[in-house]
Amino acid sequence: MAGKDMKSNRVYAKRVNISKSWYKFSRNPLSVLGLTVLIIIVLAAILAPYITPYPEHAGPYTNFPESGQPPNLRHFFGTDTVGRDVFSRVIFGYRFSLLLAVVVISLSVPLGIILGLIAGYTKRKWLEIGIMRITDIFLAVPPLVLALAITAMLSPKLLNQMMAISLMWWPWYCRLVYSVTSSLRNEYFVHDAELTGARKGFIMIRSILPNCVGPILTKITLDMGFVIILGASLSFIGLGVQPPKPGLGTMVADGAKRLPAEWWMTVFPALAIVLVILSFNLIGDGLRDMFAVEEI
Amino acid sequence: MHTKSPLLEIKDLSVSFKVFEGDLKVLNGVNLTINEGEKVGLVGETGCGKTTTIKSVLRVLPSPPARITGGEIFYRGRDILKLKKREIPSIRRGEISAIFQDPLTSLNPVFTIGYQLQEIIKHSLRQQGIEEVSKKELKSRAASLLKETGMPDPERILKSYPIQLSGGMRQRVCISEALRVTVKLLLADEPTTNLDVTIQDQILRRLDELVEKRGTSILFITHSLGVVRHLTHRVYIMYAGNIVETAHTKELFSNPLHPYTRGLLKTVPKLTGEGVSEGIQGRIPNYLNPPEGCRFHPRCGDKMEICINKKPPLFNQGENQMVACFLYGR
Amino acid sequence: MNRRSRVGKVRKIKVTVEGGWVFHTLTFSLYNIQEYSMLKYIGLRLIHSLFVLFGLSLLIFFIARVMPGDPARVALGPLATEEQVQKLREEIHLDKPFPVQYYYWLRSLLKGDLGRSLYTKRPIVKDLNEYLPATLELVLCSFIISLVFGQVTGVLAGYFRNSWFDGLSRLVSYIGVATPSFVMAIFLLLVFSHILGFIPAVGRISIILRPPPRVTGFIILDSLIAGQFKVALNGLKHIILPALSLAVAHIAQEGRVTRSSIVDNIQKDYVATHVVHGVPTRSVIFKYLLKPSLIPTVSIMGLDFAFIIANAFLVELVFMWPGFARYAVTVMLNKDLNAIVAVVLIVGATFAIVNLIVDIVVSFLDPRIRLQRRGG
Amino acid sequence: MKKQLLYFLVALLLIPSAFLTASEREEVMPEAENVVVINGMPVIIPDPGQAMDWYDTQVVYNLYSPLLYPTPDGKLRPHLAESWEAVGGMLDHWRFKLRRGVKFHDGSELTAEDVAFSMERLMSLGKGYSGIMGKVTARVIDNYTVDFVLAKPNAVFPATLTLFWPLNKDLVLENKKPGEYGQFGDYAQEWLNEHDAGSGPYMMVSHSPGERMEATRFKDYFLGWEEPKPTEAPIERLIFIMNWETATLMMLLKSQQLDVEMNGAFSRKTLKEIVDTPGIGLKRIWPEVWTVWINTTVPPTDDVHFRRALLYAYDYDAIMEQYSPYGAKEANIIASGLPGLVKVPPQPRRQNLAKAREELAKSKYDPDEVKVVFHYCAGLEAEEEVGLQLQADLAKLGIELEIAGPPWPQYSEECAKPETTPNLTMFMFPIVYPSPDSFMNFMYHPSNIGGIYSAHWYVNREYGMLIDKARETLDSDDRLGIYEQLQEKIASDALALYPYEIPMLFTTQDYMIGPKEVFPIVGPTESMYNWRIDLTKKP
Repeated sequence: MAGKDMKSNRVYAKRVNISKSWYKFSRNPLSVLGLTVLIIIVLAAILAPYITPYPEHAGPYTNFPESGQPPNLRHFFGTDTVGRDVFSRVIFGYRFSLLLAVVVISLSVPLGIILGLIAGYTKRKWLEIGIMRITDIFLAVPPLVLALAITAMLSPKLLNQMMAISLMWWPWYCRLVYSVTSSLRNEYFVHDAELTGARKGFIMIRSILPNCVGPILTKITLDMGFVIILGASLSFIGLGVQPPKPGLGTMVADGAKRLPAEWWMTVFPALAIVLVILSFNLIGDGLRDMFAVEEI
Repeated sequence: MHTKSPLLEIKDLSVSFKVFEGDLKVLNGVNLTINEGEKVGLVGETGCGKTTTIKSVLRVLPSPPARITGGEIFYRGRDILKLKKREIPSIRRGEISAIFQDPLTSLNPVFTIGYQLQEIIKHSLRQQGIEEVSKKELKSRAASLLKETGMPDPERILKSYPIQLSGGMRQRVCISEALRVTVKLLLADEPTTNLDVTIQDQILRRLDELVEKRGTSILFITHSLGVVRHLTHRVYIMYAGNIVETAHTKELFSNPLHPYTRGLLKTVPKLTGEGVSEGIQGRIPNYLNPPEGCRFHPRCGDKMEICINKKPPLFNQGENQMVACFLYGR
Repeated sequence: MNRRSRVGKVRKIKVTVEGGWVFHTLTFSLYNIQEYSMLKYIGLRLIHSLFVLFGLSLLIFFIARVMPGDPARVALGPLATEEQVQKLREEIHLDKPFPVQYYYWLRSLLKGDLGRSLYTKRPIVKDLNEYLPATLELVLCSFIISLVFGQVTGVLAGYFRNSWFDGLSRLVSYIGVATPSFVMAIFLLLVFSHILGFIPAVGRISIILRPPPRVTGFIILDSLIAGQFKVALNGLKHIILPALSLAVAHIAQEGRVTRSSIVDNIQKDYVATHVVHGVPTRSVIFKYLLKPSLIPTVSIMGLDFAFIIANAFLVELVFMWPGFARYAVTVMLNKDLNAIVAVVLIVGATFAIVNLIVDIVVSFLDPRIRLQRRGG
Repeated sequence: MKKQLLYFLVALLLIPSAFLTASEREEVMPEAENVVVINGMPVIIPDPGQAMDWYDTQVVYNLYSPLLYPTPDGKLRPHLAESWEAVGGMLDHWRFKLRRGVKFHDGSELTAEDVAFSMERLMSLGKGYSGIMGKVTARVIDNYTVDFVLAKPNAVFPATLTLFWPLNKDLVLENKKPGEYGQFGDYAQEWLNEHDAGSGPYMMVSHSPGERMEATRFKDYFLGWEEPKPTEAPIERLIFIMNWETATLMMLLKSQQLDVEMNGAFSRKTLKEIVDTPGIGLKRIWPEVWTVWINTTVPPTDDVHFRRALLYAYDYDAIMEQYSPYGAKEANIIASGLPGLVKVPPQPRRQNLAKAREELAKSKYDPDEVKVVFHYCAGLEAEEEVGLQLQADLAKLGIELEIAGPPWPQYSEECAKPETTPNLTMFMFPIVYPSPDSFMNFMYHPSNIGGIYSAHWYVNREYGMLIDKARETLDSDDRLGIYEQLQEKIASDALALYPYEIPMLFTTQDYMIGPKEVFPIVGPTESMYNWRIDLTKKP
């Protein structure tokens, strides 16, 4: 411990060495499995129109004579109550889930980081207090509850769902970055940079931000899973992707009406949700090993 | 001054740690004897296997990854390594005790000093057949123990948490814990390394007094030759899992034989925790693939051909001195 | 230090990833517990919570206000005439500007009145009184389940680390964490109720049983008080599946945190000290090891509790649990403005109180937090 | 030691699972014989002054008695009132003679005082079905005679009184709370949520809204309980539960924990499962007209030719065939079971693509350039099916149909304004009171346009005049004539697509006998007075 402290007070974040990082990551075979599964899922979702057996089933389509078929060779996951192929719909469902996760993360993370850096770095107390008190308000209730309230008050659409969840998500990052920033605020390397006359933005981005990269990346990976859960939960209530577009949560809710006789309508979409979240979590574990995220 | 009957006898103890890359052969046939009432020092660089040795004696080696691959440890004629699990606590409660290196971490942070101390006293008393002890009795015993170690205001200390005490005070608590009853053998693992020098001195004196008073044998583990010189009768020098030399303290300091010991003595009194800086070149070897033969040979100024291939046994040199070096025998 | 103290100090930031779960243990508190007497500390925290809840109500009110839609029309249904709708609009001040609406709401709140629900057409206080106990019963039950099972598996997995049990618990934890509670609910329902037919699927007690007279609102407790053991047992059976589906993820989570904390602590010198000084193994594990290991587990409990409440929103729907969470979802879907504000505030208040309790409990468990001198 | 501990703790973990194996069945044995469990909707408001949804009406028909009762063929018969007349032939002044000896649940007798008070209460509250009746003033003539004076002449007024259930005045006033209605306080609105003040065949025992309502048989019900056959028994105890999860309901039905299910929103698959399951079956109750409103104010459906093209393009038989085993048949502008129904020729009832193309050619829109939006209520699969079918059919004309199913609150709100109402919106309409007016007035009268009952937004003064004229016509045959004329006009304006009409389907256990009478309107059929239990079949 003593030696580590003595070495320097400079940036702790190491330069990212890709092959070394990969080595650390790949030491956990489960993480590699998770990454593989995720890559397959993402590719399948992107290429859905080309690889699913019945791409037209992802939209409005009926074929009553074919409805309610148990899983078979033509329909791997069976068909639903109006005769649509559940497998094709699950793959298309991934599209909406992943899209949701990506949009939410790419909206909320930059916002959270910027506000967190500002709040942590600024010398204006009112700004710091203001930003942090606002995050308090958003963090005062579980994200699902507030997202549910907001989506319900807006009309139920994927877009609104994205907005509501993003609104719930930035405070986590804001607080994370804020706490790192404010703890580094008075470190020597920050003072050094200030003395050399670097601009504030430069200091925040070049000196402080690299220290947050590890936890942020790990958190993003795991949050992807969380956001997908949240999205599925909302669409389970009927506040997500609107039918006849396939949302995984909606499919679970619709299929649940036909339990237990036609179990495949529920079980496969449900397993699909579990699978994608599981793979994100496994990757998150690998990233943790990679960045060795410990107490900051 | 002290009887010659051995209290603890370690014979050819070998311990290895299994890690992902292979086996770390940390102890490589350690031989060590402590007689009743004797004060013995065990000196070596950081990482040479001192702590592993006493952990083996106490049977607290984390296993896995550690594995005892050979040897015996006789305590009053019984092999500790062959004891059944349920027989061990009786030895721990009344026979052998220990003080660890870091007083900061060896006290449980979430219980009061009094609670921890009293529970330990209670179990040790039970071992001696004293079943029911009143709380008051326990408390006064604890307080008097603390007082013995020179602690001011023991009543208050008993109610405190470790975090509220300074390092020196904590180490006094550790000593109280270790000497709660009259034990036969005390293993003290660098008890003062993390304290500042003035306090080190106070505590060592106090510890010495207590041990003398009780007639307890003590094994001092340290990397400080200064401490050894003042407090022990006999010294073992350890290098990379081997005992390289043993002698009466005075003889050792006047006539060091092993090249390592000689190098070690040259560094006195500037010894720090950062390895041997002046006397000996190089670092302690990698335990994964330790050098064949004498483990010291890569750093040795006097190395011979035989040293590379053959592990030297302990050669008797005079009455009380033994050395593991081919310079002194074949 | 001085600069920060006005703003609040980040006591501990920890982003731990364990068994696929990220713990946002961003225990941020405005006030350092060691700076104040306990009473003063509680007081300050409560005031802070009040401020947050005030902001929250403003936020919800604002969002509800800028959203399109006419709650009065939704409430009265399709057969209502325009006059009926207009009358209701005036009654609930929907025709007034936002600040005036908020003022009216705040004024009646100070009188302990949360307004009327447009959906149930009753005072919201009455609704809450009716539905809240059912949810609390469920949440507490699953909280206890997750606590007990999480601790036991965590301690076992930590103590027997790298054994088959540890591997099994890791596997279960991955799956538990990756399964949303509503999916878990459906799976449990499918297996235990539909396929095996073991456990009743819906409601708090069987349909034809009459609920016991209300004392606490917790059916199991109430029926025990009334001496109706059959009803109590029936209630217990009904609560198992929903409570379990809420608990599984948290069993997994708490199990992993406890495990890693045990593994952390078991290598600490003080454990060896206890062992070497002859303290029996049982005491070492269940006293000296467990107490410090509990600290991280307890400190994530507030968040756990919040997540259980949030997940109850879906699980109650699946199991038709006539509780607060199902009520909350229904009023949200029905744009019942007053009720939405009320349910969000109730969740926020519960969360704040639970967090406060957790912080106090942690400070008692961990003298390092309680006794550390400032600036250390 | 270590191993033992491990095994012990693992065993400890497994103990709770012993719970899972205990059987449910023995515990559910009824405490009293003849319990009927009925499924309803989330929150029931069992107050005649506030009841509005059909779920409320179903419950109210059990707890209260209406002034007049419908007949199975859609006419009126005496109930609390023995006879009624328009005073001096004036359609705005009606006199009702009350039946003597009718007892409320507390044993007191129903008088004109109670009836008049109940009407005043309904009017003052301005909730529930008050809108249907218009402005009414009540006057007590003597103990058993009451006069109602209307603001506008209304020949249909007696029919709307099937939705008027007198309350016990003394009981209501005893239980009022302070409120905005002066001396009447809150008119006991709160109290009546959890109690009843009625004279119906059942008395409320307990009600926790959103959860459960329980009622027991009222032995002094004024129509009397006929001596049951030895193998039959009247229903002693009613328990209404609120649950709408299909899978759960099916499980409750199959395990005989649920005797009557009258929520009725099952999908075709589930219906088939019910028919195939021994021990339970379907009962056909009041008819519902499945209606797809066409918004006439937004493009492209503001063009009558375009609308007609839609009507000709839809393949009526495709879905109707699927439902014909359950009683589906061709739908009309008003529900069957009402007098005065005409099968109007202009309304298309078969797919005719040639005609559809012809109409499309006449319209001002190019099919390639327009998009039609279809909304249905989330979760109603049968409605979605219609949309999907229509989508496939319109595709043949090159018209794109967009389908979405928003949840009910959003859906009904969309329909509150013409510009937010989608081109096509789908609903099911039952008959509320036994008169064609039940369909006409709320769907086509210019003063009522808007909302789900008239999401076509078509304002036609002539419709209004005809509806008013019918209301002013005393002679019922003349009145029906006017309605027939009206239906023809409506059909030619192509305001709605009617996929089919299907009776409301209740799922019942085979040991339920009933309903003795099937009424075309919502409510009376569900009065459990109308049902019995077959003791030979009940296990």
